Amino acid sequence: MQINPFDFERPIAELDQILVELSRPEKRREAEEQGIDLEAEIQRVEQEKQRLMRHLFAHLSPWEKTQMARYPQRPYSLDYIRQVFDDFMEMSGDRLFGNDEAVVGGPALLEKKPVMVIGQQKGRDLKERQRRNFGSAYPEGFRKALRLMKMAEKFNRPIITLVDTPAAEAGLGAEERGISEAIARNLREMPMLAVPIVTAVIGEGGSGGALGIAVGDRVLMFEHATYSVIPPEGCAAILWRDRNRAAEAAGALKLTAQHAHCFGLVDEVLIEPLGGAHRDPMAASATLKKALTHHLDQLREIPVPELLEQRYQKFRQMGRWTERTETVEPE
Amino acid sequence: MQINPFDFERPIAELDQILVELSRPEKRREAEEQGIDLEAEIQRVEQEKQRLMRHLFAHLSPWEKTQMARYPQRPYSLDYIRQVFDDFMEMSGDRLFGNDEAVVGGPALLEKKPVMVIGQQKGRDLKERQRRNFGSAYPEGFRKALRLMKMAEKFNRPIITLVDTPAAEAGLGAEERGISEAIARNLREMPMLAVPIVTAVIGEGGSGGALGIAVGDRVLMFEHATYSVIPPEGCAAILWRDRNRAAEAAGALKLTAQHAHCFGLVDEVLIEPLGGAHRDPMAASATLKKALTHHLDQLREIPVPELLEQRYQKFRQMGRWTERTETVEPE
Amino acid sequence: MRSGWLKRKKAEIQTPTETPSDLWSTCAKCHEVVFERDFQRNLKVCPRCGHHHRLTAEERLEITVDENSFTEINGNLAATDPLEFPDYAAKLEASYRATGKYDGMITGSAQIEGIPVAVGVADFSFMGGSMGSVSGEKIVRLMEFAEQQSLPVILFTASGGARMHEGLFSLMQMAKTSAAVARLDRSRIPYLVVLTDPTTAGVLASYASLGDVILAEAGAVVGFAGRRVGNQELGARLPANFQTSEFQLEHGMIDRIVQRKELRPTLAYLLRFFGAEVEEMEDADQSI
Amino acid sequence: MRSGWLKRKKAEIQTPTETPSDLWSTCAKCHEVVFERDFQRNLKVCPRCGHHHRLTAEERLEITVDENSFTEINGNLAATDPLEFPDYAAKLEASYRATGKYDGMITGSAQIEGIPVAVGVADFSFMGGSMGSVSGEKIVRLMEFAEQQSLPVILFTASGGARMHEGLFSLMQMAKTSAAVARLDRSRIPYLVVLTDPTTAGVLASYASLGDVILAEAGAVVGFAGRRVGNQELGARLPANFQTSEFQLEHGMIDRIVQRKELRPTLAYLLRFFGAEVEEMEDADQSI
Ligand SMILES: [Zn+2]
Ligand SMILES: [Zn+2]
Repeated sequence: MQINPFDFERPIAELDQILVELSRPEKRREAEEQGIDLEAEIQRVEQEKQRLMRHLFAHLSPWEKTQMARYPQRPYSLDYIRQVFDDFMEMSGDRLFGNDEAVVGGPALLEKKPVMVIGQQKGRDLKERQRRNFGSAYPEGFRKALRLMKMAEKFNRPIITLVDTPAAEAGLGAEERGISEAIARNLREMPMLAVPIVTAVIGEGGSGGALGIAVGDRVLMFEHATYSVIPPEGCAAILWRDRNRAAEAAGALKLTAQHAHCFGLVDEVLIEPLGGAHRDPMAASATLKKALTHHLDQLREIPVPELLEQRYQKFRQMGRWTERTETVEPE
Repeated sequence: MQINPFDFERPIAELDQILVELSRPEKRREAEEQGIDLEAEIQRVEQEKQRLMRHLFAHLSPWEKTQMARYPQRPYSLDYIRQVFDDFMEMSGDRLFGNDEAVVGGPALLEKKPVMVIGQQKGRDLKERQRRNFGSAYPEGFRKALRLMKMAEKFNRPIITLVDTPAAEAGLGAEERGISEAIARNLREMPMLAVPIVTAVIGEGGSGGALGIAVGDRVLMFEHATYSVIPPEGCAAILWRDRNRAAEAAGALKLTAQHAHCFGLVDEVLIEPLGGAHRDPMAASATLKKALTHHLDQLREIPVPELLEQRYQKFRQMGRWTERTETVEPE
Repeated sequence: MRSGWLKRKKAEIQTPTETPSDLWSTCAKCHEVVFERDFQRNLKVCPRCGHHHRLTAEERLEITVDENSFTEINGNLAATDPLEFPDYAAKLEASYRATGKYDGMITGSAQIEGIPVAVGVADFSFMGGSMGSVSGEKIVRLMEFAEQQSLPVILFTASGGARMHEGLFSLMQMAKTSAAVARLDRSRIPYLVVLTDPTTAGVLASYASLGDVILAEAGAVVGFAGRRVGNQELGARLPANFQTSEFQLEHGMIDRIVQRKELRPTLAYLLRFFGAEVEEMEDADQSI
Repeated sequence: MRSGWLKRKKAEIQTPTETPSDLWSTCAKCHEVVFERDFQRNLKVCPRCGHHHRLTAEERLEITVDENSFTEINGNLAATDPLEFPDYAAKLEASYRATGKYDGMITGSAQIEGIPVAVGVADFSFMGGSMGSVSGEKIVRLMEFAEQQSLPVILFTASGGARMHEGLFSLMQMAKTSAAVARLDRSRIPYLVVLTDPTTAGVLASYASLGDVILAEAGAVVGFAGRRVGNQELGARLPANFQTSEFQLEHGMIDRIVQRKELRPTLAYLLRFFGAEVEEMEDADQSI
């Protein structure tokens, strides 16, 4: 896969370029003539590259993470579904209005055990992107997801949701068909579903659109994924009336997996292959598979009433507040 | 209210005309001059009219009943709701797509007891008829009805449904939004609602559109209402490729309240004021109120599991079949 | 029905009498002329245009359930004429003679890839698959049987709607069958529906729309009111695929459109997935 | 909040200081100049165009609940600055001083026409009614209190959305409050929502859309994304009433649009109707 480097990746790209140079036959001839140990040189540059990458990707800024999370060659839900699960059979429709292709879902096997998997799906090329509305679900997408979750509950199959959306669709059609109602209903129903739910934020966790399928017993998040109440551009526009200050806003919003984990809002950060999931989708899938299996195995052991109580309390305790003793009087 | 007579009412209209004649001042003068006992004459004609009406309306053909059921001045759901219930508060919307005005519903009091009342509503003038789609509900109408029924169940309030529809809407929009699904879902949900349900067919019981809100513990039917699997015109068109033979089809379909009662498909026939509900809506309302109260009082006494078992068995036993012992071989 | 049609049918397919009309079939849609043997091998799907031709209940069972696994129940239920509806009794008799069965809805127990199921198949050739008291009763009995035995239910639908010759009795079959689905639902018995050509009106507006999963054969007519009704009302505004499987998929009403040859493995997979007993599943082959 | 504002507020209304700006109000919509006294008597609804002006939480409680029946709970919860978000701490301090309260969501117990309720009122004047951790926590505590006490819950919503200054914490309030609604729902506690101007974004996409009955004040802005966002995207195609109570009614999302003066009797009627204890109800007067 051809990877187009981000700005912050330029030093890596430069080393890659040097490595290409060093591998050229003329270079080899030249080195032999001059008695230079080319292999050692290559090895040195490789090591330097590894060191640089480890450093770079361990210290990405929130805005760089945002770019990683949105990276167009990043694995999407269906890529993970193909790698992680067997025998996925896609189910369509909300039984009310339509079939929203920004959400995919259906029965599948995870390590031979039946599960219901549901994911938000962006498109790879322009045509697919339009068909899937860039991963922004309409009300029918959330309602399809809920239908499948209820189906899973009915037959006692655990639910896995994969989050990857810039935001819920917010245009006229979505408003007409009740995008708010659809998200709200999922938020009310998911806490009561009597089967384990594991959610993984694999790319963009875009506010209510993400949360609408993310009320899980466990919420996992890939290392370079983001999860935010508002896109940094929108935040910058509101705060400073300047969408170009998005990088600053991303920092202020602390939208990274590491922050979410520190805040106790996300249970586990899934380490990506060095340089990001898109550089080695198979490895990223293996990580996801291991984590999903691990958490599901744990959750299956919990009796349902306790599971629901834990799920409630998990979200119940989210938030930070204090108690003030003094009275405040208006000026 | 000005009543436009049907063909079969012409003899009554003629007697009405005579009565008008007899009441004219000139007639009175004339009678006094000629020593005729006008009062006795009027009384005689009145009695004749009553006798004729009793005879006529007791022997209406199925097609005449169809005309009565569709009569544009017949009381509609909201007329009965106003007369039978107190403090009706209309609720709107299916929380999914729209608010279908072919269905009205909301909390109300019946003899001071809280109930949920839901009715199919035709329009009185052209504008209202269009707004209410002539009483033909879209999917959103059935979904609104179900939402209100679930609300009633949640708060343990009995449900009363009033049926009056030519049919469910069947155009492109209805098909797109799942008219079949909407009716089917109601048919699956109503048998499980853990509160008493009383249904009254007040006018036209138009096939699936009627049944979609009519799975009641008691199904009542006004004397001149109809309830049919297909409109007689449609039946005639299919059977004889001639919509004009609708009267014949109405007879074949046995779509009257009396037949439905004989077949055990309807629990009680509500006697209408002489000449039809539209001649005395107050009296018809009083009849309905008494019947609804009576049946609800009975149903409230039944424990819920038994109520649901009885409701299931009621519909379970509908149908007529036989067992054949001989084997049939294809020719 | 009650006399070994499965074998008889198979024999017919394997050794057609060698007359021209037996040797060749013509596609009802594209009019391609196909070798009858190829047509049968392709499960009556046109090899050229993919049109799925209607199957009889026997043919459907043959290509769906494990060999010799089907046992019919309630096959001797037959209609009465409660309305004394014009010509109904005669039509029934003619249908009996033409089809060799007493009703278009054939129900029973069977196995699919070894999984026991309760199965019902509607035969459109029996009075247009119309739902009267017998169809309704047989469906309800099948569902009650399935609930007692904890068997998943599969229904293949095909219907022009309610059987008007039975008037309000036939309308009530919508309520009756849907109430039975409600009980299956409560008992968490898997209920799979396969919509086949054509599934319309009262059947679509009751049990056919209530499957946990709803599959549809490609190109099947699936709609509430007859397409002619729609056409008359709305004219040119109607989309080309109005009231087909594809239209219903687009509008969120069905889960998947399935090619006929994929139907058996698809059903088997879903049965395994939903099966209450199943805890571990083997990966199926890639045919799904 | 904690110091008798109800009485103070009333005193203000009854004896306005007689300066021109106190004597007159100008309608924010039609710009009609109205006697302040008439404006107050008309519950801040413009007598000319019917525009429902925003109310503070105190004003809302005053016109809704029985006199002196309101007892606030959790009024001392205040925000922290978990993200150390630019200027958030300063904004909070300014809001405390401007409004005399620690959060825009005021919750407590009260009575309406003698019926005990748990009630929450959002005050848009406190940081645009944005939902942060404190609003979420207060709503959940109110609902848990209501569940324990078997009190119906009434929420008056008004919000620009989530409070971005609290980042993901504020997003999670949507899940947290909706989970609390789920528990009310399970316990069959009536939950009534009144959407007031404006109710948008994260609040509309959580507890505001989950009432057993959803009422809305006439003309209120009610929508998911800000209207400006919509406008930019779609231009002239938007209907005139886009993202108003009226638009939402038309699209099936709310039960009734209520004039402000009808709100109290409407709520009282619904409370009586849903009230678990009620077996017989007296007819209300015809004002409903
Ligand atoms: Zn063909
Ligand atoms: Zn004004």
